[in-house]
Formats: sequence, structure tokens, C-alpha cells
Amino acid sequence: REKTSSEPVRLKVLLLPFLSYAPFFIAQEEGFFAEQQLQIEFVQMSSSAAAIPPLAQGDLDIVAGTLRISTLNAIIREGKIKFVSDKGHIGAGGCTYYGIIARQALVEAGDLKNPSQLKGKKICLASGFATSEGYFVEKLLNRGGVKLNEVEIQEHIPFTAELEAFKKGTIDLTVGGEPKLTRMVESKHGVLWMPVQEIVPDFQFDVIAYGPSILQKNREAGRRFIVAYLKAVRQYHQGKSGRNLGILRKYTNLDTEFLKKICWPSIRIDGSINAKSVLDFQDWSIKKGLLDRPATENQFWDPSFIEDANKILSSVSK
Amino acid sequence: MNSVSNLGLTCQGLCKTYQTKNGLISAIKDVSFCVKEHEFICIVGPSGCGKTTLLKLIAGLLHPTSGQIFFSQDPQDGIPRSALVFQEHGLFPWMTVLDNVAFGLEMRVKDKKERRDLSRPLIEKMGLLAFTNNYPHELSMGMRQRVGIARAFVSKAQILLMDEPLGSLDAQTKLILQEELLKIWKEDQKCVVYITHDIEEAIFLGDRLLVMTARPGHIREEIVIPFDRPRDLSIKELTEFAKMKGHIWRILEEEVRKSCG
Amino acid sequence: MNSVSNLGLTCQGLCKTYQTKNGLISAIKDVSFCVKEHEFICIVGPSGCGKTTLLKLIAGLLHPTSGQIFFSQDPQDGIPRSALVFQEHGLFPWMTVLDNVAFGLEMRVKDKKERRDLSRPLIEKMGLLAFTNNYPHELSMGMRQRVGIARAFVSKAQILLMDEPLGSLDAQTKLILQEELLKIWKEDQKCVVYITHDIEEAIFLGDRLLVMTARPGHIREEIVIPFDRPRDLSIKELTEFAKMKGHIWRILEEEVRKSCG
Amino acid sequence: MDDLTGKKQRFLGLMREGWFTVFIILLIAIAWEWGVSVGWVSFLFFPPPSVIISTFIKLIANHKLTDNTGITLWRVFLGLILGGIPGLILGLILGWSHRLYRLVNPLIAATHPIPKIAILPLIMIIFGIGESSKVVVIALTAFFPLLINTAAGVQQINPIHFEVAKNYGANLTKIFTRVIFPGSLPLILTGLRLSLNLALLVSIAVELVSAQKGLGAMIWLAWQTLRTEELYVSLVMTALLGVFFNFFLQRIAIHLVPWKTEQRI
Amino acid sequence: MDDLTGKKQRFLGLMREGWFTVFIILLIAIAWEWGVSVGWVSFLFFPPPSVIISTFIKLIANHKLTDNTGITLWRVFLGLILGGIPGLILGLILGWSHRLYRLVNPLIAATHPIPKIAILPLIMIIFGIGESSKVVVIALTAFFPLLINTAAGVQQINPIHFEVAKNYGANLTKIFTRVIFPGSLPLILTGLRLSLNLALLVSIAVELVSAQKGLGAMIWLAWQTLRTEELYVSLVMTALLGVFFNFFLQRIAIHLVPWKTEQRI
Ligand SMILES: Nc1ncnc2c1ncn2[C@@H]1O[C@H](COP(=O)(O)OP(=O)(O)OP(=O)(O)O)[C@@H](O)[C@H]1O
Ligand SMILES: Nc1ncnc2c1ncn2[C@@H]1O[C@H](COP(=O)(O)OP(=O)(O)OP(=O)(O)O)[C@@H](O)[C@H]1O
Ligand SMILES: [Mg+2]
Ligand SMILES: [Mg+2]
Repeated sequence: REKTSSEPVRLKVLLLPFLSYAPFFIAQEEGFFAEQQLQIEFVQMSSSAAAIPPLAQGDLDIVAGTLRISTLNAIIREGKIKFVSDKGHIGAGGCTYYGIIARQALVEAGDLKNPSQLKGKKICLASGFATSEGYFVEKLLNRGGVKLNEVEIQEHIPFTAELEAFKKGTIDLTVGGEPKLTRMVESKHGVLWMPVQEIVPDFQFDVIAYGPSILQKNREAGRRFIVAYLKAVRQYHQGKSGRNLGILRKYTNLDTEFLKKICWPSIRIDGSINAKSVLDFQDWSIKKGLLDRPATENQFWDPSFIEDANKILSSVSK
Repeated sequence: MNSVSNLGLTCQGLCKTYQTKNGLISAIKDVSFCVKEHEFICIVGPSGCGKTTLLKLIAGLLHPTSGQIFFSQDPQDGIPRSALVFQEHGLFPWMTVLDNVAFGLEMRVKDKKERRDLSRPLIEKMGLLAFTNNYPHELSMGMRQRVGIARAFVSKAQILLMDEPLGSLDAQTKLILQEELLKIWKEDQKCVVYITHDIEEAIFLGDRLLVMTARPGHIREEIVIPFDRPRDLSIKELTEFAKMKGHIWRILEEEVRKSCG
Repeated sequence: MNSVSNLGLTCQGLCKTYQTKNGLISAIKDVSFCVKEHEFICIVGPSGCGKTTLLKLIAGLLHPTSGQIFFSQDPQDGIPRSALVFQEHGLFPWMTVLDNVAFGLEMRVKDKKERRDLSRPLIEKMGLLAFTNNYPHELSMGMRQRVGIARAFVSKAQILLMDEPLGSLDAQTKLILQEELLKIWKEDQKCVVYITHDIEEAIFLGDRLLVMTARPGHIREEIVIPFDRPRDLSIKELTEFAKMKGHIWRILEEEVRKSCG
Repeated sequence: MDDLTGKKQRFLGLMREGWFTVFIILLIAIAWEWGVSVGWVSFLFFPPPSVIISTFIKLIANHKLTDNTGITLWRVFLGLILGGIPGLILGLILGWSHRLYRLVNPLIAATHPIPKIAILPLIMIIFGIGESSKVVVIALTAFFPLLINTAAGVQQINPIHFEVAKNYGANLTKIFTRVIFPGSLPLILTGLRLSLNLALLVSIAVELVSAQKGLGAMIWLAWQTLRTEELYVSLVMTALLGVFFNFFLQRIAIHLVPWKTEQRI
Repeated sequence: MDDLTGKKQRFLGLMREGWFTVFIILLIAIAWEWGVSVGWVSFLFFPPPSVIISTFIKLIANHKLTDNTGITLWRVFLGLILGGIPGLILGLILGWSHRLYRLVNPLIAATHPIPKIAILPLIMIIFGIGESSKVVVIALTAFFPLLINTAAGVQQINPIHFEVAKNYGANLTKIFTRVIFPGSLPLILTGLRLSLNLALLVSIAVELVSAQKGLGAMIWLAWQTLRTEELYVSLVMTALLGVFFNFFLQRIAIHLVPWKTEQRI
């Protein structure tokens, strides 16, 4: 362990007040970052999409967020960004964090028993088609043998309008993670029709990405960050403990009761990612004309940080 | 009051006070006079004594601070009660000469073409035929003034209010237009209130002449002009004319001195 | 040319043509004349014959279509070469009377207070002391005209260009200001170009008189006025005066008839 | 202040000076191209003009750019009609009546700065998830500049024109059609310019967050996939639209305001 | 057109008619409250005024609202200074010189409609992810209305005023300070009104997508957590700021444009 330098390293990290950033909140609250001589400056943006350009530019050091085509393209074009850890994937067992939600009236009427009945339905992709949501839905349609042009896709609908549209029947199906999922179901207008793990099990939907400022200039800081992060993941794995609930409540502004109710995303305790699912998502993007050429696993995935961190953490726990 | 049939308009104790950041400006004070129907009244007075204010009050463009104005006739359909020839001309910069003149008919004649057709003869009389389709900013000051006169003439209003209408015109054009004015006045038997700085013009044109004091203006003297109509330029050679002129001159001199001292 | 020392300004073959959507308007055509230093020139002509255009050309506000203007003196530091009294007054609505007048000194006097102090006496002479801090829209037309005159007087420009400067003033105020003008002219020995419609005024004031033709205007006749200075109102009774007046009158009559016919 | 008049000269004048813009743009383009080739400028975020141009041509060829531009223009048009006309009419009325102005002004002041994009979800609840919500946002945006400039335009009309109209017995309709409207026309056109540009801007901003078609949606996709060259193509298209709008308004001004030689909006 | 003049009367006049706004707002509030209680209006998306007011008070008490408002106001102020002053100066110059206007106008027309929010990531690459990028966007937005209205304001100055100034030998400085600036002041104030409101609007829009603090950030968080009452509190605050700005500008106008009795921006 190196605790030689007395000056803490300052890192600029994207932080959104979302459930999936739980380990970040924990590491901050429990002092894991400080322990690693890191002083984290959290930067907030409307979504992780907006953070990719500053990450590639070196204005942001670390961006954790959804697996995005823009990140892959930045990697392909400039190679200055790498994924370094898991931050959430579609866990095989347990609760459903991400799911396909259907209009209740439709399900009750028995119009939606299997994917082949999706033909002609109106599907809402709140984040847009050129995201993992599009990937999920197309896989789902493939399963039912329905072509993309046989359904009606609506993009970029805010949650409130979605709810209203469900009520009015102008939308039949939508894709969503927590807390939208629970809210939809609680509204009685939507039901969880199919968990995403049934479509793309083990899909790597969230990653931590490092930019050139760490990869090229300060790998040591990156290593320490992952140590603190994985330590927080271990605490996160204790589940909905009072302490964890308290921290999440503080950062997400959600009620404790609600936090207890909803599903928390799965994060691998060793930080490893499912690179195969990334490659598959990448293939889909290329097929859809959203990406020009593929990146190899070596290009986007740098396992050295979690490997080092796991060594350090296991030596400590012993 | 309204029913005294041979009175065109009656002003009673008119006062007008303007409010400015530098305090109140009393423009006219206790102005009372009446104009008979078909009468031609001239008003003279020192600069800034409230002549324009008085005319705007009669035209209904300003509200008197106190006092009242009565008209013997209700305005007829479409014909404006009074037509004011403004000292600043008041032409619409966005209309051509033709349309500016035709505006005098806007209320009375529905058809645009007809309005224009009725306006053209007057434009010709004003010597502006070549400028029919020009905009006011392309005219000389005297030409603009003539457009304003044409607009008032074409409207056939019951009361013609003229505020130094011939001030920017050369002596000859002035004569021609004076004649035109007298003709129109005689034909339609309107009443005319005519402000001028030219004492000779006032005596030559008017039935009666009101001399105003310095600001705050009120009527200092009322002079009936005894010359028969139609008048001729030769009356200017009469001793009575010269005496009258001298008399008015002296009153005004006194008033001007008052306002400057 | 520039060096002929006793010539204040020389106009040579001046032409001015305006472009409008209705085609070209030839305002003046081949106007040539010279003004000696310290000379008082009056210009008369039918309405719309191009007098204002001529004055603006001399002031350098318009460029002649052809022809040239020469000045004997280069403008002195800070003192404008010419000060034009505009027919439309041209007061700045956003300045008080005092600041409008003081604008005439803007270039010469750096200090604002001094500019104002120098302006006040002229405002008083114009009989506008009570309106020193009022804005132009709060003045009567005649008062605005006087502010414009004060601004020109205060500037001490070498050439005074006056475009019907006393047109909206009553006869008495006119007299007072004429005297003032003559005094300033004699003191500073400027040259003055004075446009008026009042033939008597022209003869009374000028050393020489130019009579313009109808549009496109050019100089039809040049009349030297023989009366000695200082002149007295009594010269108006002289037969020579009457003869001169009659002569000019007839020329103008002809020209006006030409432009109307 | 030159003496040039006549439509033709003014039109030619407009064109003649276009070279300056072209020159500036060429200069920037050359510096940019060079900067990228030397490596001083990031290729990822500032792809060189040559790449942008070839992408532009490609996107024209496959109709993507033209289709999306058409959709955006249609939204701008609808928004301008729905927001601009009420803005114009209300502006004329408020400019004319001091009392009404004082009454309504606080309401305008209160609603003007509210960011319409922020309440887009609410608008979608009321107007549905379809086209109308977007058009409502554009209309609300185009409404204000036209309203405020029109009112200012009416207020700067010389009071004597109202006096003349009143003196000749003009009724309300005549006052509006003969004095208020033509008198404020120069400023209405300035307001229209602001509204039009803002409508285009907001159109794209709305598409950015809520549409699948249109220039804004193209920009969104460009960011989503980090194909910055497509972003620049959309921006260039927007700029071209701006230039076109402006040119169009200039031409309108020359026809509608013939009494002002110098009118250039 | 009433004859009222004098600062006092005009000031009182401004106030007197405020009741109308209050009345309208009260009316809407009562209908709304009732609508929610009867269940016609969704409580989730349209929480009743009573809830909004109590939230308002709560957020004032814990300084959240005041702090965020302060931050937004500071950004508006900086943006207005950085964008407004160049806009004003350029507007004066372009209004004065036809040639320059023709040269620069296409560039303005091309850049005006580009949605600054869409290029925020690019601006962030150039100006960093900190405060300056946000201020740049606000400044770019505030720039245009002031520029365009100022230029229009200069163009509507009666040419005779330029002639007078020229005749008295005024140099360029004098022409700008004595004619061009005061002559266009009424329209500059109109432009300032548009710029100020737009700056506030865009400030919030920028915060919505990229800030942790400020009214826009509050709105974003309110949407994320679906606390619509907090959304409405932010909107009410924005509206209040708008009314305040407007009132402030009116007062300025009364002092700066004393020669126009009717000036109400
Ligand atoms: N800006 C302009 N554009 C087009 N034509 C003009 C313009 N100014 C003047 N004119 C024309 O030039 C001619 C002369 O005008 P100018 O103002 O010089 O006459 P003037 O002698 O001063 O007349 P007045 O005694 O009536 O003031 C007129 O026919 C007028 O229509
Ligand atoms: N809008 C106004 N606001 C304030 N004061 C005004 C206004 N209009 C006129 N006055 C003042 O009222 C007085 C009379 O003005 P008015 O225009 O009636 O005079 P006038 O007799 O027409 O003078 P002139 O012969 O010079 O045109 C003047 O002292 C003037 O300052
Ligand atoms: Mg008057
Ligand atoms: Mg003239």
C-alpha cells in the first residue's frame, strides 16, 4: 500500500443522483476515497452522455454511466478512454432492475401474451433508440419474429408524459429501470411484462470509464479510486441496510420507504465486466449504422485497475 | 347652448395647463369666444401664446383643464366635425401624397379608388400632380404643407381649423391658396378658424379677428373686419386697412414685450 | 479659386438630382453664384424649387450630383464652418432647450458647464428663459424655431445658413430677431445665406438677393440691394423699395405659374 | 448615410457584401483544416471542414438532411403562425392602450422568462406526446419578441399621427390599419426577425430533447454516437437557414417599408 | 393617450394596475385548488397552490430556494454583462454604418439561430466544464436581441439629427454619445428587456442540463425525483424574477428616457 504522498489527489468525477451510483455515495460517505488520499470533486450533468466529450478531453477524469455508442465511438476514433470496472449489469437472479413495461389494459385483455403479438404496437423508448434500450427492444422483437418497421417507435418521452400516454393508450410498451419501473407499476397503468434479464441476461449496461487524464498521466490515482470503489461495492452488497439506505436517501432524494421497495442494480463484487455483451451491443450498433467499425476488447477494457484493487482488498481483508 | 342655431361653436372659459417635469405650464387661460356658422375667424398672437393649444382643444385632441366647448351641429355621418391643418403638417410617412390626401375621405368614402379619384383634383390644385406617388420625406416643406391643406379641404369637414397653413409658402402660392380657401369656404359655408402670424393675411381673409395675449393666452381684443367680400388685393391700400394693421401691430408689440421682459 | 480672398464661398454649376422609386427628381440645376466674405445674401424662390437642397449642399450635408463648392477659409479649430438653421428645426428630442442650444458649442468648448453658461444669454434673448430645462416636445413651433436659431448663433460659425428661420414667428418677434441677427452679423462679420418667402424681409436684410426659378431651380436673377446700413423700417416706404418688391414679385409670379401649370 | 435608393440598388448592395461572410468563413475553414492536420485541434470534436463537407453531401444525397430540415422548417412555420400572430395582434393592442399595457404587462413579464423546455413534460401531459407539444413550445417562444417589439413599435409612433387620425374621425379599425400597423411595421419586422430566429433555435432545442425527426434529432443522434461531423452538418444547415431567413426578411422589408430608404430591419 | 406626466404619476400608475395580475393569479389558483380537490386535476403533476406555497415557504426557510436563486441571478448578471455590452456596442455601430451592417449581417444571421444548448458540449471543451461555459451560453443568448434591437433603434433615428450633428462639426465620439446612443435608447431598453428575460430563461435551461446549483438544477432534480411541487416553486420564483426585472427596467426607463412621456419600454 502506498500512503506516501501527503497531498491528496484531486479527481473530477461525474456524479448523478441516481440509484446506480450507490457505491460512489457510499465511498464518499464512509471516507473510502479520503482513505485513498483522493479528494473527489463531483460534477453533475443532466446525463452521462454529456460527460463523454469532457472525459475524452481530459476535463473530467472519471465518468461512470450507461454503456453508450458515443463512448465506443470515442474509443474507436481516439482510443483515449477505457472501461475499467462494472457499475451495474442485468443480474440473472433476484429482483428486476430493468424491465419491459406494458400497458395494463392491454395485458389484461390478453393482447400481449408473447413477443409475436408486438406487431403493430406502440413502443416508447424514453432514452431514444440509439441506446441500449433500442438494443433490448430489437432483441425482444427478434424473439417474436417481428420486424422493427412493424412496430411504432416513440422516442424521448418524459416519464410524466409516458404515464399520461399509458392512461390514454397512446403507448403500449416502454422500457425502464428503477425507479421508473416501480412508479409505473404503482400507477396501475403499467405492468412489468418482461424483465430485461430474460432478453439479454448479464448485459453490461453500466460501466466506469477512465479518460486520458488518468490513463496517460495518473494511473496511480485511478488504481486508488477503484480500491475505494470496490470497497464501497462490498458494503453495497450488504444490501438494504440502515446505513446504506441512509446514504442513498441523502444522495438520491428518494424516500426510505420507496428505496426499500425498489430493486437495486447488481454490481459484481470484483468489478469485472461482461465484455462479450459489450461486443454484442457494439455489433448491433454497427448493424444499425450507428457505429462505423468495432473496437476490440483490448481497446475498450482495461482490467489492470480492478486486478490491482482486488489484490489490495483481499490482502486487507485477510 | 347647443341649440343656438347661428353659432358654429362656442368656447367658454377654456383653460389648458400642461404638466411637465419642470412644473405646470399654463398655455391658455379663460378663453371664451364664439364662432358663428359660416364665419371666418382669424387668430393672431405672440409665439407660444397657446394658439395651437386652442385649436387642438377645439378639434377634441386635447381635453381642457377647465371650460367647455359647444358645437351647434352634431357631426354628420362620415364627415369629420373638424379638419385641422397641423402646423407640423402631420403627414403619414408611410403613405404617398395621394393616400395622405385620400385619408381625409377615409371615413366618408368606402371605395379606395373613389377616394383617390376625389383626391387627385385637389392635388393638382396644390401643384403637386408630379408628386402624387411620392412619399412625404421626398417633398419640400412647402409641398408637405400643401398636402396637409389638400387633406383638410378634401374632407369637407364642417369646421376648418388651420394652424398657420401657408407659413412655409412663397407669397404667390400663398395667394393662390388663399383664393382656393375662400372659394371652398364660400361654396360649403363652413366655419373657419385660421391662425396666422401675418396680420395682413388675417385682415384680408377674416370676418373677425381675435388678438391673443402672451402666455397664458386669452383673447385680448376682438376686431370685426368691415371690408366687403369678395375682397380684392387693393384693399391693402386703404387707410382703414393700414389703421387696423397698425392697431393690431401695437397690441401685439405690447404683448410680445410682456412675454420677453 | 480657393485663394480669392474676398470670396466667402463659391458655388459652381451645382446640380442635385434625387433618386426615388418614382424616378429621378431634379431639384436644382446649374446653380452658380458666389458670396463674398461678410456678405448677407437672401434667396427667394417658389416653394419646392430647391432652396433647402442648395443650403444643404453648401453645409456639406448632401453631395452635389455635379458641380462644386469652394470655401475661401478652412474651418477653424472647433468652430463649425457653417451653421444651418433647419426649416424643420432639427432639435434633439432627448435634450433640453439648454442642451440643444449648447450643442452649438459642443465642438469648441470642452467644459459642459461653460457651454451651458455661454448658451443661457442667447436663450434669454430668444425669450425662452422660462423653458431652459424643457424638452422640445413641450414647446410651441415658434419656440422650437427660436431654439434652433439660438443654437446657430451660439456656434459662431463662419457661414450662417438660414432656411426660413423666422417663418413661424409673429411679426414682432420676427423684428426683434432680425435685429439680433444683424447685430451678430455685424459683430462677427460672418457671411449669411438667408432663405425666406417674405420679399420685404429679403430686401430689408440682404446685401444681395438671388431669385430662383421653379424646379429644377437655378438662379434667375441677382439683385443688388442699394440701401445703406443700418437700415430702418422706414425704407419700406421708399418707392425704390416698392419698385424692387414689385419686380421680384412679378418674377416669382411667373415662376410659380410655370410650376403649377 | 448614402443616397442610394431604388429597390435594385439596395438588393445589389445586399448581395455585393456577401463576399465578406464567405471570406471570413473560408479563412476559418482553412485555419481549421490546417489545425486538425497538424494535430492542434481534436479531430474527434472538431473534424476538419473537408470531412464536414463530404458528410454534408452524403447526407443530402441520402435525403436525411433534407428530410429532417423540412420537418424542422414545418415546425418553425407552425410555431411562428401560432405564436407570432397572437404576439403581433396583442403587441399592437398593448402598444396602443396604456391601460391595457399596464394591466397585462406583469403577466407577460412573469411568463416570458419561464423556460419552456423545462415545462415540456407538463406541456406534453396537456397536449399529448405528439407534434402539438413541440409546436406549442415553439409558438410560446416566438410569441414574446414579436409582442414586445410590436408594442415598442407602436409606442414610438409620433403622437401627431394619432391626432391626425382622430381629427379625421378615424374609428378603431382605421386607426389600427392606417396608423398603428404601418407605423410600427419597421419594428414589427425587427421583432419578426428575432421571433423567427428564436423559433428555429427552439425548434432544434425541442427536437433535441423530444423528437425523432428534425435537425435537433439529428444533432441528438450525432451526440449520442459522437459522430461530430454530423453535428456540424446540422449546425451548418441551421446557419444556412438563418442566412436565408434573414435575406427573406430583408426582401420583405424592402417591399413593405418603401417609405424608409434605410430600412434594413 | 392621456396627458399624465411626472415620474410620480407614472410610478403610481404602474403599481395601481398590479391588482389585475394578482386577481388573475388568484382566480387561477382557486380554480386549480378546487380542480385538484375534486380530482379533475392530477395531484402528481399539478399539485394544488396550497402545497406549492407551503413548499415555497419551506424552501425559503432552509435557504435552498434563496441560495439557488442567487446563483442563477449571478449567472444572469455575468451573462448579461458579457453578452449585452458587446451586443449594445456592436448594435450602435451596425445601426450607424450601412456598409458594416451589410458586411456583418450575414454572419449574425448565421449564428443567431444556432441553439447554444446543442453545442454546450463543444463550448465545454473550449471553456471547460466549469462556470465559464454556462456564462458563455447565457452571454451568447443575451447578445442577439440587444444587438438587433439597438441596430434597429439607431436606424429609426430621424436622419435630420445626424445632419444637425454633422453640420455642427460633431466628430464620431460626439455623434455616438449625443445622437446615436440617446436616440436609440428607447429601443435599447426594449432590447435589454428581451435580453434580460432570455438570459434568465437560458440560464435556467443551461442549469437544467449541466449544473448542480441554481433554479434550473432545482427544476431538474424536481423532475428526477418527481417532486412536482418543487418544480412549481422554481417556476414561481422565475416568474417573480421576471416581474421584478420588468419593474426594474420600467423604473430605469422613466429615468433614462425623460423626453418620452409615453415610454414604457
Ligand atoms: N430626400 C428627398 N428625396 C427626394 N426628393 C427630394 C428630397 N428632398 C427634396 N426633394 C425634392 O427636391 C425638390 C426641392 O426640394 P427643396 O426642399 O430643396 O425645396 P425648397 O425650395 O426648400 O422648398 P420649400 O420652400 O417648400 O421648403 C422638391 O421637388 C422635392 O420634392
Ligand atoms: N405637449 C406640451 N407639453 C408641455 N407644454 C406644452 C405642450 N404643448 C405646448 N406647450 C406649451 O404651451 C404653450 C403654448 O403652446 P402652443 O403650441 O399652443 O403655442 P402657439 O401659440 O401655437 O405658438 P406658435 O405660434 O409658436 O406655434 C407654450 O408655452 C408651450 O411651451
Ligand atoms: Mg402653434
Ligand atoms: Mg425648404
